[in-house]
Amino acid sequence: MINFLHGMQTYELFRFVGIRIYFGVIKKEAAQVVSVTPLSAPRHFVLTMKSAHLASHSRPGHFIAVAADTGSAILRKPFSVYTVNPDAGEISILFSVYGPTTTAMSRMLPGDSIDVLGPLGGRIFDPEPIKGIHHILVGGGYGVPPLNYLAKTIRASAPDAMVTVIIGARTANLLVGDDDLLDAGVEVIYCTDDGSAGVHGRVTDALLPLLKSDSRVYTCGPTPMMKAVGELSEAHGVDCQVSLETFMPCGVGICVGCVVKMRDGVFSRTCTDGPVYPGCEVAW
Amino acid sequence: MINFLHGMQTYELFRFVGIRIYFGVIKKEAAQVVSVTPLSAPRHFVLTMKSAHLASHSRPGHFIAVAADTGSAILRKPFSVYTVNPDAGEISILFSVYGPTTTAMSRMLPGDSIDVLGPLGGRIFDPEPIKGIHHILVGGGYGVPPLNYLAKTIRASAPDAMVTVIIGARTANLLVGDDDLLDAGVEVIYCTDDGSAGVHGRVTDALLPLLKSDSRVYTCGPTPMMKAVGELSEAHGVDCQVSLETFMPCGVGICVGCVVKMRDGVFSRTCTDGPVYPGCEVAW
Amino acid sequence: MSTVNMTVQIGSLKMRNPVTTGSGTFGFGSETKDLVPLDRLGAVTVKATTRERRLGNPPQRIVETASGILNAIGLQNGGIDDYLANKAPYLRGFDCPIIVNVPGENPNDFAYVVERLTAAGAADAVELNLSCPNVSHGLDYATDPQLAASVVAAVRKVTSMPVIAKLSPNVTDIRVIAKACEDAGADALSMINTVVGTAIDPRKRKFRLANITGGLSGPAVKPIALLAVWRCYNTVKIPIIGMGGIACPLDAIEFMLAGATAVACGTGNFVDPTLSLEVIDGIEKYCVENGFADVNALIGAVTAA
Amino acid sequence: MSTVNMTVQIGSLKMRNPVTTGSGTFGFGSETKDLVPLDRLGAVTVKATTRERRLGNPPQRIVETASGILNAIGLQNGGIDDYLANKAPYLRGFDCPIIVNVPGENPNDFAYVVERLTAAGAADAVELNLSCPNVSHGLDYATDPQLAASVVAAVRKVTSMPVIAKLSPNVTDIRVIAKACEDAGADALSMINTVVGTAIDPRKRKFRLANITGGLSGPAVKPIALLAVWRCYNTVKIPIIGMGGIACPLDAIEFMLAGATAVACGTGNFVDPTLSLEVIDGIEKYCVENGFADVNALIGAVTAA
Ligand SMILES: Cc1cc2nc3c(=O)[nH]c(=O)nc-3n(C[C@H](O)[C@H](O)[C@H](O)COP(=O)(O)OP(=O)(O)OC[C@H]3O[C@@H](n4cnc5c(N)ncnc54)[C@H](O)[C@@H]3O)c2cc1C
Ligand SMILES: Cc1cc2nc3c(=O)[nH]c(=O)nc-3n(C[C@H](O)[C@H](O)[C@H](O)COP(=O)(O)OP(=O)(O)OC[C@H]3O[C@@H](n4cnc5c(N)ncnc54)[C@H](O)[C@@H]3O)c2cc1C
Ligand SMILES: Cc1cc2nc3c(=O)[nH]c(=O)nc-3n(C[C@H](O)[C@H](O)[C@H](O)COP(=O)(O)O)c2cc1C
Ligand SMILES: Cc1cc2nc3c(=O)[nH]c(=O)nc-3n(C[C@H](O)[C@H](O)[C@H](O)COP(=O)(O)O)c2cc1C
Ligand code: FES
Ligand code: FES
Repeated sequence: MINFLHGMQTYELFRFVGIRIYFGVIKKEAAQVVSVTPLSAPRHFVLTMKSAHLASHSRPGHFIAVAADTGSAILRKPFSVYTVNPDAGEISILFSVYGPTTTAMSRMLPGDSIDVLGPLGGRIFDPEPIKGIHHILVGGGYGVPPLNYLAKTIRASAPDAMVTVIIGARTANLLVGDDDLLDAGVEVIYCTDDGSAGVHGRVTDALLPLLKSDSRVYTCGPTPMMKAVGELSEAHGVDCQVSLETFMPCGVGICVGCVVKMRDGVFSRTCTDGPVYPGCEVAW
Repeated sequence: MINFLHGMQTYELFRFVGIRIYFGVIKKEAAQVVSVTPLSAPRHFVLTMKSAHLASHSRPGHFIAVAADTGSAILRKPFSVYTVNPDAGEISILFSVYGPTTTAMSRMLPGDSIDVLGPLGGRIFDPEPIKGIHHILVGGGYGVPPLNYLAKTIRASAPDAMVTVIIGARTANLLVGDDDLLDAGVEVIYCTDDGSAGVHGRVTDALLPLLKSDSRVYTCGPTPMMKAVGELSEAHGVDCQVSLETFMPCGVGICVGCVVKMRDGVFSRTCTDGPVYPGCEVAW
Repeated sequence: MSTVNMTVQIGSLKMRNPVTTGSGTFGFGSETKDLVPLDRLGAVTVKATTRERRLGNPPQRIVETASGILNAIGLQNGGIDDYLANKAPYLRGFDCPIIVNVPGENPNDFAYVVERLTAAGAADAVELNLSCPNVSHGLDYATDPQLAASVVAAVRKVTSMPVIAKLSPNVTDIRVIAKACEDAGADALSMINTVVGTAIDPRKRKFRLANITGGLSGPAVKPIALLAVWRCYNTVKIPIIGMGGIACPLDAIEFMLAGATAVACGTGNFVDPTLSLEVIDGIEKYCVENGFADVNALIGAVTAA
Repeated sequence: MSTVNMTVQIGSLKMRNPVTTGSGTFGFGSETKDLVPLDRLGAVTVKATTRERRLGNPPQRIVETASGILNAIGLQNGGIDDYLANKAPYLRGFDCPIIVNVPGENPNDFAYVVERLTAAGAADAVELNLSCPNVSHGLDYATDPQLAASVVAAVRKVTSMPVIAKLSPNVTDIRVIAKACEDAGADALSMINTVVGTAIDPRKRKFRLANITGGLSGPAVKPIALLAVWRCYNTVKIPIIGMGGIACPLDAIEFMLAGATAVACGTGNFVDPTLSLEVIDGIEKYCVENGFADVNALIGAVTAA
């Protein structure tokens, strides 16, 4: 594995079990808010902004960092790219209201400007599907938005590819909207801890029967979920790409504060050396 | 002069050349915003809130402290009581947008709640007019709101009293609205530095010809203005009450950070030992 | 409301709950009487009282900084005579222990004021302000273990009241001072006093404070204060009163977890004079929700991440 | 754009403007190449480079606090070999002086790294990180004047590059350390490094940082940093690089008025990686608007309130 510890010096494109190294040109922008739409899940919103730059450079797995809080918490907060509309020059992020940044975002109005930095991320999902592979995307929480983008990207580039998205949540009303996935012909399996929708159980319960030698798993969500999915895939000899959403103070590789430990003992910066890793590399 | 340095222990009522010692019962409230109305002067607003408590306890010279900024500037900000409507249980403050608190206030909507502490102030204007006295109120900047309240209070309690309000500003469009004063039969004299409205010159130019032995002067505004008004009055042997609007970190007498030096060498807390002082006591 | 034991003990001083006020941030208790019934507090810590009356520093005395304030009050107070005549009688009207903060320019000054307080029964504990950074030479006692110990020892001789040594964060290793104070007979420590700093007005190219330097307090210093408490908790056996940036109940709980037996609300009172009441209620609620029958179980209960 | 002289001098190092980056807050210059053309900076100060490769501390390494952050990175870096092989060539592609930050566990370590840098011509100045509070024993050199001087002297012998001693605020009197470094041959001082602190998660009752303690930086510490600069400015004759909480051009101007010849943007880069460019432009604009033909006229120009 190449060591990207101190940042790349040229843009590279490199594939490794479905992971792509692709640094978009990073720009800081005052993008214009197009809309902030509440979802059926409580306190969840989709924010769409105008940015020709982000719309043309963002790939599945990339994220952007928003500075919307003028208060005493000083850092930007990262959000995965959820949908991209290159023609309109727009991108969207899906978020739930948690602290000051997301509160401020939920209150933005069309025409407001939003301070964004992106696209961020060095190793991202590889959207080019390999023939005959069953793509299984397993997400929960704020891992769902990037997988949504990935599923649609795979579908768009290979209409015949088998794509299944497994989405887990505590309870039915926390499952975030992905009707557009169904529209795109993606199979969607819901799992809820309380059985209020879909499979009664964890995402791994839904994943297990699907794991075959032709599967490839992509996962993003809470760490315990990714660990379980990664380990299950590994036990079945299936490639698994995990997108690690750690706390990211800078998002661009300069603070070295976002690290996770790799099996080789090295601490890797999830923002630029990731966020996507082969599950088998991570020391959970 | 009584030393109030460490706070009063009982409520007192005491008069000294038109200054009244009157502590209202202080309450912390989440008052409801009734309206935020822009004035013709740029970035000036009147904010009206529901507060039966403030409406019944606020006297001219009292102020309230607003906590509206959730950012990194941690202190409340003081605002003079501008108008009071005891029947409706409402009070208003008039403010210009300067920093985070006033920015947040200017964006409040009817129904929002505003965190206020008040009424604050220990020595305030004495609104009971002495017969035959010519009350001359001299204000500028955010000294105008409390004088407005004072003028109307004098008028209300003694419809025959002679009341003149002199208002200064740099230029015409910074003169804040007081049509209600004219309606109340108060004489209003405007002064502008650039002559764009009223007297071309300073408030002292308008004050000088009015100073007689039967005058009493009340002033509130920028320190250099109050100093000039105080010294001019003193030179003519006229009582002058000055309301000192220093930076007030706590507003309730516990920080001792708002002090001004008195002629006897003592540092006096403007929030509770003032804000109103006999001009002749202040070591300008 | 609940069955949580909220009582804590600072030496022989029993507090009905772990919350007091930071000296200099709550006046002499009367200013906010409309808002804070003193008998709800664990103790009231009043403004510094010196041997002689002090006029204090000229204004500007306080300025805002990012998530904090700088102050240079200069210990304005009426002196011990004024305290005994005009402040103590009011304070004694409440069922609330009084902690008097005592600065001084030499051990005799400290001892003199404490002796007067003891004789008059006008305090229940004294807090030695070894560390006020705003008066010339005021810093010395808090920065040198021997000097700090000399003050504690001098005061120890003249009173049987609990003696609390208030420590400064402006030192290389606060543990050394803490240990020296404990060895000299202090019953408790309080920390932190303010952090030295300054602010400049770039437009006027002048210092913002008349005194040039001031003491930083408020949420900005909380990380510094928490570490001071944790380090001293692991160094001394006497109880600690923790303070520095408390703005909500969870902040106070952080201090107790770090090793504080009691906490003080300081600058937070300027933003909300009722903060201590909110903190008392919040600590109790936290104990109920987290299954602690005794607030003392929180003391030093933090573990590694 | 204007006729303001923006050039400043740190020992023999000429900077085209007074703005550099805080070590550890700007990587090795390549990470933000899309955003910051290095040749616009006065100098680039890169992440700490140690004798051996260091893995650093386990996460959580950074947490947010009020107007600041706490960090405990633990000096993760590839070591001097990696720097010379993989970082220096990239940095040398720009017309921008390189300041390499060097920590060490003993004077020999410091001297070894500086010698290698000198031999390879891979730096234009070295900044001795006497004060990184996150590594065991890392603090010692910055808290003791003799120890600090011993490091400066050891490095002084092996290089003719400007030697900058980076000071810690976690000391009783920073002036004593400043003077010792000056006397030992330092060409300049930089300050402040981070302020020691900690943070606790009250819900989990655990420290937030894996390392327990961390270094506080960001706007919260600006008052502390400004006073350190002002005090040292009045103590030593060598130039000072000021840093601590710079978030906008006026912050940088406060530092210059307090006595800094140059300034560094640190934590502010995390919020906005282009901050240094904004600060450069802002300083120049300030000079124009306030009639300063030479930025050097700002240095130490603050007066009493
Ligand atoms: C690469 C990446 C992609 C992400 N994508 C998305 C996305 O698409 N949609 C989305 O909604 N979020 C996403 N997140 C998470 C998002 O960044 C956080 O929710 C964000 O920090 C919230 O900011 P805030 O200011 O509202 O709250 P904060 O100020 O961050 O929250 C206040 C406190 O809560 C803590 N905190 C923040 N978020 C959480 C949490 N979720 N659980 C527990 N504690 C928390 C913080 O450490 C802080 O102390 C992503 C994170 C990463 C690293
Ligand atoms: C007793 C009293 C009564 C007052 N009454 C009124 C009133 O009726 N209407 C009104 O509009 N204002 C009034 N003020 C002034 C008001 O408190 C300030 O305008 C307020 O601090 C602005 O808060 P902010 O958060 O918007 O700005 P701040 O955060 O306070 O402003 C940012 C910075 O500017 C400084 N600053 C604030 N205001 C000014 C100013 N006016 N001039 C120069 N520097 C300033 C602050 O020190 C701070 O550093 C009164 C002040 C006092 C003491
Ligand atoms: C305006 C002000 C005045 C203070 N005066 C004193 C004092 O007289 N004696 C003292 O020991 N501490 C004094 N302090 C320090 C506080 O008691 C407290 O230790 C410090 O402010 C940290 O707590 P905080 O961040 O909650 O304010 C003062 C603090 C402030 C802000
Ligand atoms: C994440 C992080 C890492 C740092 N690493 C180093 C370092 O390796 N060497 C060093 O001398 N200072 C280091 N510092 C300190 C900064 O260079 C700077 O002195 C300090 O953060 C104060 O400036 P600021 O408030 O602008 O960040 C680091 C600071 C941060 C926040
Ligand atoms: S978030 Fe700063 S290095 Fe990854
Ligand atoms: S504003 Fe605090 S004492 Fe006056």
